[in-house]
Amino acid sequence: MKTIFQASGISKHYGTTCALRDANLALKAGQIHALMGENGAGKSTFVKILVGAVRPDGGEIVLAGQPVRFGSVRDALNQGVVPVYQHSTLFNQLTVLENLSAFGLGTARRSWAKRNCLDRQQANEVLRLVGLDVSLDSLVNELSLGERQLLEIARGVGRHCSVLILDEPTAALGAREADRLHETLQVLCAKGTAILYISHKIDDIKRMADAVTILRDGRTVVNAAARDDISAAQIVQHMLGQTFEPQALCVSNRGDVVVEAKDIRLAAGAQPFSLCVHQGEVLGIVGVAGSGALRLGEVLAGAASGHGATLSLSGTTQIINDRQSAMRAGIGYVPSDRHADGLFLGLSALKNASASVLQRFSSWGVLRLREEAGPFDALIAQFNLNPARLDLNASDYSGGNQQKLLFLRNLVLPNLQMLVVLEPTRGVDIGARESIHQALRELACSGIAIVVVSSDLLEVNTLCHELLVVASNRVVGRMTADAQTDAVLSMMAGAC
Amino acid sequence: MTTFIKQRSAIALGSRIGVIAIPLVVFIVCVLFVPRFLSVDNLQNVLRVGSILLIAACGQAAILIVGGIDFSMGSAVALLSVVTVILAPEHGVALAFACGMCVAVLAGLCNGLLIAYLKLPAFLVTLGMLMVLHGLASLLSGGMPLDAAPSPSFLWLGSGHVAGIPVPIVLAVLAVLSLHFLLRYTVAGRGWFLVGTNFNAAVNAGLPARRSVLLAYVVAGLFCALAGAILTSRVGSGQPNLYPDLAFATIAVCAIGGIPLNGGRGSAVQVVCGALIIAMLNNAVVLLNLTSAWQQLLMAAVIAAAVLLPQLHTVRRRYTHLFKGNAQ
Amino acid sequence: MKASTINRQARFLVAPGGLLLTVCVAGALVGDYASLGNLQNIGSQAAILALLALGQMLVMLVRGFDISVGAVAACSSTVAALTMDSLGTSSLALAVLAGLLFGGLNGVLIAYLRVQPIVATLCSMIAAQGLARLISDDGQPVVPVDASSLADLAFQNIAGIPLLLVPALICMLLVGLVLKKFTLGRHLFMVGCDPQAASLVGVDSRRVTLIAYLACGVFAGLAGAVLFCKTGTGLPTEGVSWALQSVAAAVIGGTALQGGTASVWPVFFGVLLIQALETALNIQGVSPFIAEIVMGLIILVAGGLDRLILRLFSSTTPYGES
Amino acid sequence: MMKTFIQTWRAPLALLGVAMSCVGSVGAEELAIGYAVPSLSQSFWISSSFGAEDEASKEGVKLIKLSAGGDSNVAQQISQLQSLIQRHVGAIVVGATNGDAVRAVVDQAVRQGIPVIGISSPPNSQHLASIVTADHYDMGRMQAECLGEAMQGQGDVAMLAGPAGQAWSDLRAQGFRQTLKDKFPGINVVAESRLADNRNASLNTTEDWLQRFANLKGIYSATEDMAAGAVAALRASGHLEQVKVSTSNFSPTARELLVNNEVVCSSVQQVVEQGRAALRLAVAAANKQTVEKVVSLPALKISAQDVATVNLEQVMAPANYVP
Repeated sequence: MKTIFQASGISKHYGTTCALRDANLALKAGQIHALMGENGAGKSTFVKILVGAVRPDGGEIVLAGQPVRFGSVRDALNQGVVPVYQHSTLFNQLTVLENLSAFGLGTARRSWAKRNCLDRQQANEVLRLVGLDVSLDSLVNELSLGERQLLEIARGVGRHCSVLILDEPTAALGAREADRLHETLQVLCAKGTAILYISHKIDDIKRMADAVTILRDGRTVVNAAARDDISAAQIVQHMLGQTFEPQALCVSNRGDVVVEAKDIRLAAGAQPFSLCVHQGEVLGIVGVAGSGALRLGEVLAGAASGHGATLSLSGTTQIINDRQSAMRAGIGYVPSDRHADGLFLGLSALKNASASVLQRFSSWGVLRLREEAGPFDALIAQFNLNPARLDLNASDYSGGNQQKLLFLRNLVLPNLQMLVVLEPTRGVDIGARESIHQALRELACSGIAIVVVSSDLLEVNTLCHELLVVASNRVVGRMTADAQTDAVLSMMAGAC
Repeated sequence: MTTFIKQRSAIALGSRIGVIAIPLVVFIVCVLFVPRFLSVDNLQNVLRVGSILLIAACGQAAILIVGGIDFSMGSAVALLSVVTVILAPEHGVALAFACGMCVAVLAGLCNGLLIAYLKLPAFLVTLGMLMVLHGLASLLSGGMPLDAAPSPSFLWLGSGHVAGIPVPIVLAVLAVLSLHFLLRYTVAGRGWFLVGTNFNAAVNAGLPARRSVLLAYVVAGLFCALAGAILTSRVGSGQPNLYPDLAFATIAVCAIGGIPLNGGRGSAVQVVCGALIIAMLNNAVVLLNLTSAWQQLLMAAVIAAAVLLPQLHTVRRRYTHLFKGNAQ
Repeated sequence: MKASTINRQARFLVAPGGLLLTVCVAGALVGDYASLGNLQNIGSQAAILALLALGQMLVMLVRGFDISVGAVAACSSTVAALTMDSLGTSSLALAVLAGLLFGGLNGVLIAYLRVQPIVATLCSMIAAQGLARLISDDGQPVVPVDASSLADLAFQNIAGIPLLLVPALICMLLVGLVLKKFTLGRHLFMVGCDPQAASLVGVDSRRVTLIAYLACGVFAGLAGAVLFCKTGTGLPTEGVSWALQSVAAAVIGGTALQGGTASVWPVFFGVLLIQALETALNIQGVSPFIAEIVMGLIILVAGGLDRLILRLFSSTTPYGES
Repeated sequence: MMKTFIQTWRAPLALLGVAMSCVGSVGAEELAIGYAVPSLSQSFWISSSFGAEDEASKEGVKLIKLSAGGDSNVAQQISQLQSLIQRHVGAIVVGATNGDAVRAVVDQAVRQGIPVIGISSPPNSQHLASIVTADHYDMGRMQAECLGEAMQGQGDVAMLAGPAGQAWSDLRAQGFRQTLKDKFPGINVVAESRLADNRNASLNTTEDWLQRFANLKGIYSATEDMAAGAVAALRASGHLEQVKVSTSNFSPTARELLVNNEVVCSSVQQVVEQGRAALRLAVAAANKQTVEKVVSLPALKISAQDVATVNLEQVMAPANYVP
């Protein structure tokens, strides 16, 4: 196999920060190549450079023996480098067909729109390839999240290309879809496409990647190691620059019922059910995207309507129907999409962290600014927040540290009784993931109820005392944490 | 990382100085090139005219920070003036002004309710309100300017003095101080920043986001009422066309001061700077005796310059590759 | 699926429905309101607003706005009138060119220099007003020596369609075709839905935004030319309220303020609705003050309908999460 | 069955009935006169529309009043005229926003057999049935004369000339400038503002002028509202004695200013009388009678002494009139 896409010595500065110093990568035709690294290691910048969305300051890219300079994504696309992005880049008001053809439309030279679209037969074929069963004429905002992710992948897969770059493609996929994706990628490989696969999931990588490249601190520390030459532990070590050992699960000291939720319907007309959360327990909720698992978390946090659900604190008859009353009752909440629903990106970290407890340092509506930072000093150290200060903009922190800010916000709630965390470590690097998990365990030990909703089964398994499996907008199973992974998986998949 | 932080705070400091620097430059240019600009009387004129704009702009700023916009201010002050002048002879000046100001606050409340609780787009609500309130003012006044009996008490707000300082300037200083206090030191002001930055996040953080939006419009109504009362007293009349483009003027003030229109950022200092620039400019073009055409062209150029200058460095960075590319 | 389809259609039905209602009610109250002649009349009256609203729709499609359209139209009409005597009919092309220049100014400020649309177009509005005053005698209407033939022509009908409306109709056909069939149209929708995503699939978002503003400027210039034909005069101080009216028409016609949703014909119906209502109020002799209040309420309600429909159907959207 | 039908549809049926009867009432041919003016927010047009409306009720014709909503809304006025043509009114009275711009549509009306009467600022058309006018040029001239005398022929004058592009303001300003030039060569016009067209803007502009022009002795104002703004500025800065103000139009505001000696004079049209005359002409023309080509009502110069003696009924609508 020959190297068809090679990037060497890539560097990129933003202001005085150095995102990439010396990044190297060599893709071979017909090979799946994994790119790994912690958040902040420069992965996303590197990917943006490879697909032409960002210009590098130095280094060179060679495609099929020819040095190239991509001025824009359009240039890259025209030369056969096709991206599948991590964040949704679909167009809600356009049809599935038009979205499938988005690359063709985007780079079009022909002015007649139809000429730049796939023909319907081709389009259906591509959809079948990734296992997506929707009409070509439906609008994207009629699709579920999982379907959207598949469509996003189909768009990349369906375009003939020499290099396919997938950024966290399985984040919103269930196990079955993920398997299917892997099969599809094998097919493409067989046709000679070089595939760059970016993922956090080590077992994913171990299962399917032919070679692994690891970035740390803007440098390539492992360059194209063959899969069998490197162990999972080694991968983690290279990513972190150190080793870590997973913490043992905290012993359950389940106490009284904290929150009682009755008549929850996850969709209008769905079957209602009830749920109790106890002091000191970590309750995990799993389900594939679109199953209603996230919705259940939102309902428990008071952030979404449960179609007639009543949520009450134990011992009181107080009905909680929005976030405001939920927060007053001591229910903390970390939403799944931290940029859209959690953070105030333009404001300082301190303002982000103190948003829920303005009352705590104010009297008669007047803030005592000197007291604002007080409660956070200890927590910053405990959480290993980096940079360890709160006067920077929230947007200046890496993903993991942004997630930590959201935890800080909830931990200072004066009467925290229950913390609902959706996707606690999505897009978060391993170091941050560990400190977040540790903090959740300690919280549970101190008697606070924790609800964790995650699509990452491994995470839920290491963290939770009890598991709820949600599929098709209802709870299909309830089991203790040591349950067989396979059983859970089949339950997640079986009902949907 | 540390150098990065240092540079960041340097930029922050730079932009903070920049905010004050632009009006200073305008002031110096005016002093140098505009005849008779630098006299106590004239500067008092500048400030008096600027103070009305400034007070109304304080309201607009609060709304912009919370992520909204208000086009209806011009009509609100018009309705206020008409109501005040109609009520003054029978119910006394104080009560008349109180009622008039209530009307303006009510208009703000209406805007706020429709926007925050019925989730209507601010742009359309305030646009519709602009027409409705103007129609009401015309209906009440019969379309014509109504004259107030020129009692000293009626004119005090607009042309009186407190300790030798014109009342509008005193009130403007108070308004700016209270806006500064609101934005920096109160839960309500903090709420505006949070809601304006990210409405969803504010809801999820358990903040009363809707109420926060409503409050911003009511507070803006208050500022607008104060500006309208001064204006009414100053012209001694109630008119449907009292200050038709007040809303645009205040938006321009905020834009020149550097307050972005997509919410979450802004400060009282920026409002002051924007208002001062516009007030000085308005005064200078008259003193220079420019024709109305050149007055407008100059105004457009200054707005553009004020908006573009602060982001010059980012623009240059964004397009350096063009020049680099050519060189290679 | 159905809910969203209804949602998609319903917002575009507001304007035609409102128009039908207005014509029926006014037709019942006023003698020959619903006659062909009066409908032609309404069409001819709507000619300028239709062009402006069309441009406004395009920039709103890419998440913008243009409050300079009225001033640009006035400035263009002045340009046309000034050059009429020396250039003849080609002065109309010059009017369009003037519009193009202002559209380009807006587009560059907004797309490439990242100035917010309201501020940028406020700026060019003031500049256009100033320029119009500058080239005319400080705002005096410009009367060319011979424009009477043009003005007489302006009130004719061809094939039952008012001549004044013809440019607007042609432009609407063109824009409709571009939005439906051309790659550029897809690009406009993509940028409107999500500008960043559009860049990431290879669309040059800034160029597309610039094109939208250029088109808006061209239509404003054309509106100026129509104004000149209609009045035979260059009117430098005209059009103060047109920008707001055009926004209202576009929104009533189902254009979403948050971008990404627009359709040509509903916008045209929105224009006709505003014009029909105004004509009805005029003919009935309703007090102009009350007429103003009614128009204000209509704009309020139009914004409300937009939201109401969204709310009615959003609770039943099929995907539970997000 | 029928009963339920009627019960369900009772309300709509009733409405329909009302609507039909309305149609019926319109159908009974009543002479309608269109009356289109630039703005019903100015005392001038309000007074004139009072005259027209009062006369219309005497004559028993229906008056359709239309306001373009501002001096610069030419296209709006053209649209309104189109509507009037479409409605086949008997005759149209037009106070033009711009005489040249509305010419085409006015010719259109005449071609359709609707006589058009110009009032005060008439359309610039050859085919008008009649013109009722006061001479705006003359009003400017009168201001120049009395202001010039008040200034004793010396000093600087600034002009609040009113909105640009309107026939009335342009003519008044022209008359003023020309007369000053001819009769008072010692007086200089040092500044002219066309942006300051309301009271607040006039007030601000006058304040600035007082700073700029030390030798300012007089201010011309196109309307009484602008004069009120100028006077407020003068009063506040104590310049009332030094700077004389002249104005045009008559209204409660103007009367107050005159009585207090704050303006030296106001040149006034017999506005109400114009409205009446225009309506009489319109009715006559609608009935195919021949009418006078030009009815010119002389402008009056009112100063403080005259206020008591002027027949206000001819120049101003009563205070309680709402158009």
